[in-house]
Amino acid sequence: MLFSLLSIFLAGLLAAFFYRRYPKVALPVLSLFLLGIIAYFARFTAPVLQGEVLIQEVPWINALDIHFTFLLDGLSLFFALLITVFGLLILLYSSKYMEHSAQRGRFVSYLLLFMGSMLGVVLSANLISLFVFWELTSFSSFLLIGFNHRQEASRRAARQALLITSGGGLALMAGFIFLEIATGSGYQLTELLTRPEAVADSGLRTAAIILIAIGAISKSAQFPLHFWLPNAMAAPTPVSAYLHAATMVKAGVYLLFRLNPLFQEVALWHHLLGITGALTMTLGAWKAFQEDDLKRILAYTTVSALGILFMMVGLGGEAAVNAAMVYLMAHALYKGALFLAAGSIDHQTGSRRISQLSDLMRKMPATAAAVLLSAASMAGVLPLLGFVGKELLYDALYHSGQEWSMIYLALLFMAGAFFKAVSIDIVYNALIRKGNLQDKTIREADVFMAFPPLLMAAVSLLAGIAPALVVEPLLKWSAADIYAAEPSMKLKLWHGFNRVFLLSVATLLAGAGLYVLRDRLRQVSKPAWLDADYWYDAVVSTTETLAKASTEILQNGYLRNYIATVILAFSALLIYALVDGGLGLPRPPEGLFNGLQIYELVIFALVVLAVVFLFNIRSRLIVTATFGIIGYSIALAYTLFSAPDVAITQFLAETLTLILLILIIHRLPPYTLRNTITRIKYLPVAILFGVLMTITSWIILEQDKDSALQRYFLEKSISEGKGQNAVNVILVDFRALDTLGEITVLTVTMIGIIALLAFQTDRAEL
Amino acid sequence: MSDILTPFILLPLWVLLIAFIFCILFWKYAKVQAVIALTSAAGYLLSAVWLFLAVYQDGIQVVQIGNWPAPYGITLVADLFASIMVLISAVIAFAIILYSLQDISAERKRNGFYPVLLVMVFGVCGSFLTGDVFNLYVWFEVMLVASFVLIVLGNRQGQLEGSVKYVTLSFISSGFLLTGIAILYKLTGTLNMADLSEAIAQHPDPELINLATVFFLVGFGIKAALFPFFSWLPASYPTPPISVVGLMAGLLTKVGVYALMRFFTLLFTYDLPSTHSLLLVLAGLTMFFGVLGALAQRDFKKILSFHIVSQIGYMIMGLALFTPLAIAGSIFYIVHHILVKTNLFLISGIVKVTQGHYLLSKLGGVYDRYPYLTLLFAISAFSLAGIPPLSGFWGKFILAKAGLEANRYFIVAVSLLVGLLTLFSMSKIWVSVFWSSAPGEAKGEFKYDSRTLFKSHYLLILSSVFLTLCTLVLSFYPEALIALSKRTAEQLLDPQIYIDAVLNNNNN
Amino acid sequence: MRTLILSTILRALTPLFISFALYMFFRGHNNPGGGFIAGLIASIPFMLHAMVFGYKRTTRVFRIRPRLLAGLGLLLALISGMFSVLRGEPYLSPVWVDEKLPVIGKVGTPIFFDFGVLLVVFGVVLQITFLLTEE
Amino acid sequence: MNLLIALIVGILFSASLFLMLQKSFFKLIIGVILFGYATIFFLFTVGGTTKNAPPLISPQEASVEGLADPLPQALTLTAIVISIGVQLFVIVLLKKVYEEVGTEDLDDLNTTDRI
Repeated sequence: MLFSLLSIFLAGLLAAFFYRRYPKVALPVLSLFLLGIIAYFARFTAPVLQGEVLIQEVPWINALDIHFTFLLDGLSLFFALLITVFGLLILLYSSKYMEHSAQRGRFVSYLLLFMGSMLGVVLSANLISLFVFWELTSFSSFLLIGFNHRQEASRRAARQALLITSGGGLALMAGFIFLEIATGSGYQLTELLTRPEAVADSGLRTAAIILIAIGAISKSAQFPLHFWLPNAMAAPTPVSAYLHAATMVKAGVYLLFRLNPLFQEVALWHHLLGITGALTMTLGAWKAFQEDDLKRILAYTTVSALGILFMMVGLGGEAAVNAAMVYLMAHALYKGALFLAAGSIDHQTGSRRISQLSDLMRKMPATAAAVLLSAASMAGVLPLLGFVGKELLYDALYHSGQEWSMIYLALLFMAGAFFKAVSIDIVYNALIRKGNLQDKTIREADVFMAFPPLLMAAVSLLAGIAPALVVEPLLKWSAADIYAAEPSMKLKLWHGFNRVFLLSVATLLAGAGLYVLRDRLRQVSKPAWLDADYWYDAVVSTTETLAKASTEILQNGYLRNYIATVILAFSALLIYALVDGGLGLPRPPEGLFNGLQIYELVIFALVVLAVVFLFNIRSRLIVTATFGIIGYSIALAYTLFSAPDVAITQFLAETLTLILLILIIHRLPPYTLRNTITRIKYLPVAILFGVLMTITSWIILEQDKDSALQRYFLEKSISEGKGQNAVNVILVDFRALDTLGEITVLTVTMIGIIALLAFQTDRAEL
Repeated sequence: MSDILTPFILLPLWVLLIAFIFCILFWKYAKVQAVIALTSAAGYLLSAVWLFLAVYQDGIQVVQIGNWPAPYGITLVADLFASIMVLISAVIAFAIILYSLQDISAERKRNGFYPVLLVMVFGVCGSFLTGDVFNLYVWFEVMLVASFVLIVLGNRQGQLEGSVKYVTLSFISSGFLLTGIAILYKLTGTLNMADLSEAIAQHPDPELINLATVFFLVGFGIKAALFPFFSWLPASYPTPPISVVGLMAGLLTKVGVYALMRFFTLLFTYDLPSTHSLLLVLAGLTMFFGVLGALAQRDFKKILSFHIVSQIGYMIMGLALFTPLAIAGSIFYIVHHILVKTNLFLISGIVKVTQGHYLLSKLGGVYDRYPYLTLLFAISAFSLAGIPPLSGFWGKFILAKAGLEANRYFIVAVSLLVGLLTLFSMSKIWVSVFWSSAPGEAKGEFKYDSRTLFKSHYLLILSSVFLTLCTLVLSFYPEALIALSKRTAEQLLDPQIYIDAVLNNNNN
Repeated sequence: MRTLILSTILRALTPLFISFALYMFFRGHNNPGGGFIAGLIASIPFMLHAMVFGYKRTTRVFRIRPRLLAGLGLLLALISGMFSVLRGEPYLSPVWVDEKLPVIGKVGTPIFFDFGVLLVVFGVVLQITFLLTEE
Repeated sequence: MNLLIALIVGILFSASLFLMLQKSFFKLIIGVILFGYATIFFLFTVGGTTKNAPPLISPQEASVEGLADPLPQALTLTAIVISIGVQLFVIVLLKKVYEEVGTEDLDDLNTTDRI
């Protein structure tokens, strides 16, 4: 299985280079290749239908227990076939649809990247490899939504989708990590799913459920993160059909299905998903009803359908899962077909607004037939698969006996009515009505574009008529993997005249009613804040404002603020260390003046005087001189404290600095009078810092020192270092490496000064 | 034993210093200097590989400089962590020198660009290898003074202004370090890190050690650009040419991080709850405010500069969590970050070559015109943002796992949020520089097409490709580095190994 | 006139300062002094010269480029540590000649190392002064 | 005694910081240099304030008791030389900044931080 994935990625890479240059060869080769992949997976149907589960393990990152573990059971096989078959159809379709795009090579490449990633998601049995593929689907979706990257709307939609789905992905990752921590399963799904009790005992279950649900919600466009999906319609239509109707958005649902055995006993799981799904379903249906743009209608109905699937997982139980599985299949078929047909219509007529379309039944009969059948399936009309699905949904809700099921049922009824109204709208206005397209010459789409939707619609019909033959065998096993029990699905087209059927009929009538009232209902005014996009923009702009504000405070350009920040933060830490450590001042200063000599007081007085002088002078020369006094006083102190070498060095260094200062001082402009307030504004900071440093150094100086090193150096100086001046011996021998670094610094300084002074300033635009 | 080992540790340092000296001796001959620089970079890389292999196979390598036994002389120590850092610095130095051959103006090359670049790497390498706190200060200064020079080299107004801030804050940081060293010496009577580790562990008054800890935390914090000490970085990094920024972005702050990791695993572990909680808070604030800064910017280089700050937070987060996995995560993150961040700067330089700007609003159209450049950027940018399976994801993943295992939920939440904001910021660059059309496109302001760009600037692209390949290896085969990081983390968390290697090495 | 006097004084002072610097250097191992101090002292007469007469005249007198001196000094310091490596000891281990020389005292690699320091300081200070007086 | 030294250290730090927090680049530099002095002086004093006993060993006397600790002195020397390097550099930087930008007012030197 790994091999099949890798070959798809490789094909994607090659397509980027060769597809555009050799389309005549590339398309057939690619199609054959995908057929091969389909055949490869189809081969597994026989064992899987026996209830077998195939597992392949490929080690990857042993250090983290992350491997490519692939698992093929009913559920993954169903999705794998869905992905590959749709992928092939989409590829054929887009070979015509994107015929004139300059970047069709990239397009095909991204499409294959997506296909590989999506296959990876549904085949992975290791949570992290699943996550990797999961994020890759988001990323390839980003590239595909932004495919028409010269349009602002595409760029915005792409970025929005990426942020929402990746943000959800991060939550998902955390959830996965919790699951691993709870079970110690090394992220292996096969092991994890067998240990719901470990998850329950760990106390991490609630967090894991919420985090995983956020991931699934963002990916499957559930309220309140649903808005990226309608915006993603900026993508080329084949992409919408493939990613945003049939496969990628179902990844969230797939994940719920996959993890259902782990959580199916937990109330939170049911309520969270059920309520989210029900809300999304209702909202999506209502929004779909408002739209005129064919693609946006389809996008909102997709949101709504995904809501139904979430709701059914939330409802729980075998019947609900069976119904969800059938409905998922039905939805993929009709929605894929509708999208592709919408793309063809757009391609041929130049519009996809229903109000501007008409007469398509006559102009584009094949496409129109696909639309008709698929819309019927969406509306749940006999004898299509959509009808079978809807019946099962009603049935499951009606008989479930769960506390929320009647509310769900009522909402589903409403949503269903909207679906029907929308279907009527599409079929009547776009296909049948005689309108402004009547006199235009519009041709049927190319066979590559007309065939895929027609095929999907045909399957909808076929599967509706004989569900037990066409879809039940595989779906049964898929559903069984979700509730982790023996398969219990039995599909029939006709269940007889019972209450559920009556409900279906009632929905149809209600839908027709809604259609009639359509214009009036659409006029209901909608405040801006009801629009989720409004909130997205608000969050984005708030973040940017916040970023700007915080940066203007932190990075305000004033060096003295930076210095003050550093010093204040440092002072806070130091005060904390002093107080927390209970470090008071050392013993009362009675012995303060012990051994004090007049020289020391003189030095002290000199420093203090010089400092006082520094604080209030206007002339640079005097500042320099005062600074010199301080430097020489310190040199004096070194002499006093038995450090002749240091004293001489300090003396010479000070002199050198002074000479240099004086050399350049006369080039500077005179001081201008400064505002006293800015001058002394920071005085408290300076004093605080001084006080703290005084206390710290006093405390430290009062400590005793271990003198092992001192003795070693003094003793070995002559015998090993061959010198009587221990300081010099340390410098050139014991710690010569320091000195080597020191002279390197001096040399670099020299180069720096050469660079500063000799360089002809580079005035070119940086 | 030590006589055989000597060259292992010193070879990288020698190579760089000798190259530096010869560049000075051949001052007038920029071409000769370029040859010296490239040769020495290759030599440095080879010797770093050799050192790493030696450490990997035979354990910690130690050399007592001047044959004075520890703790009296200066000890150079190469443990796994140090040798990994030396190796990665060599990789970066090599790529940068390759890049600089075509990036740096002739005037800069004539005024000491190569020797200063080499000596900066020399300082960086020395900082990694030293086992003595005062010696560390000296290496830091070598590195810093060299970086001062690199920042001003060119004398543009921005460079001069940025360098004022950089120099001042760096000097303050060095002052704090020196004070901290003085305190440690007074309290323990030693400067050798291994010896200090033992002395601190046995010290009767940890409250006093706390004082030193504060000085080191702030001193290294400034160098590593932690919150709230990072202001110098965005002020100065965007000003010099790309080769310089790339090198600094990759290496300099990481030396601060390295020092923090060394000190807070080897020395200051006497009071984990307070010191490392403090680090954790700082880590969170650093990543958050760093990324906010990036969001506020509109200039390619400034955005990338703020991201450095933000990413430092992740590295410190691993240190602060202080579990083997977390430290391993930090190490992985450092390596990943150095590669990716340097590469992003290099790519921004190539983009600048095509259109002459760094301002996002004046850039565009790269996606259509330079597909290969786009690919290079995509790999690095989305790696930084943590899109799996690119290397940044593994770093973030390991840290998140470590954080959740340690029940530090809040910091993990912050780190994930910051990851999302990073993606936001990277996608902003992507959208405006790569996807949207360039304002000047219609006027034919592109100087090159994909082919002529490569022909005239092949070294820029090759060095970026080199780093990208490294990133890809890390992304698809992270196993090697993760396992190595884990081993390194175990070594770091058991200071006794280090202490034994240094102090018991005297006799043989 | 003034310059003549100054130049005469400087000419007389230069050897004096250099001998004093060498004195400080060689006594450095046993008494206060050493490479850094000696290097600074040695550079004083040339600094003065450059400050009084300007860059052009000084460089006419002082032929060798100071930055070369600095480079050579660094090289000397670097190499002085390598003798021990040849003998199988760690880098920078001192190697001493057994006999004592008159005036200078014991000779060993640390003395060369210190002389390297002297050269670096001398070269660096002169280079900076020359540059500053160039304009 | 120690208090006196501590006071000198503290006063030096205070003064240096005060100068650094002014608008003038020149004062900033003096402040930076003083900051270095304060640090180095503190580094020196941790070796103890022994009087009249420089670490010069006479070959005749075996005892080294009472001599000052040579190590902080050596470290101080290294630190002084290093900071001299940085000092020289910043002083020349001041000159160059004034030549290029025409001001030494730090408030006019913040274009690089503008968004």
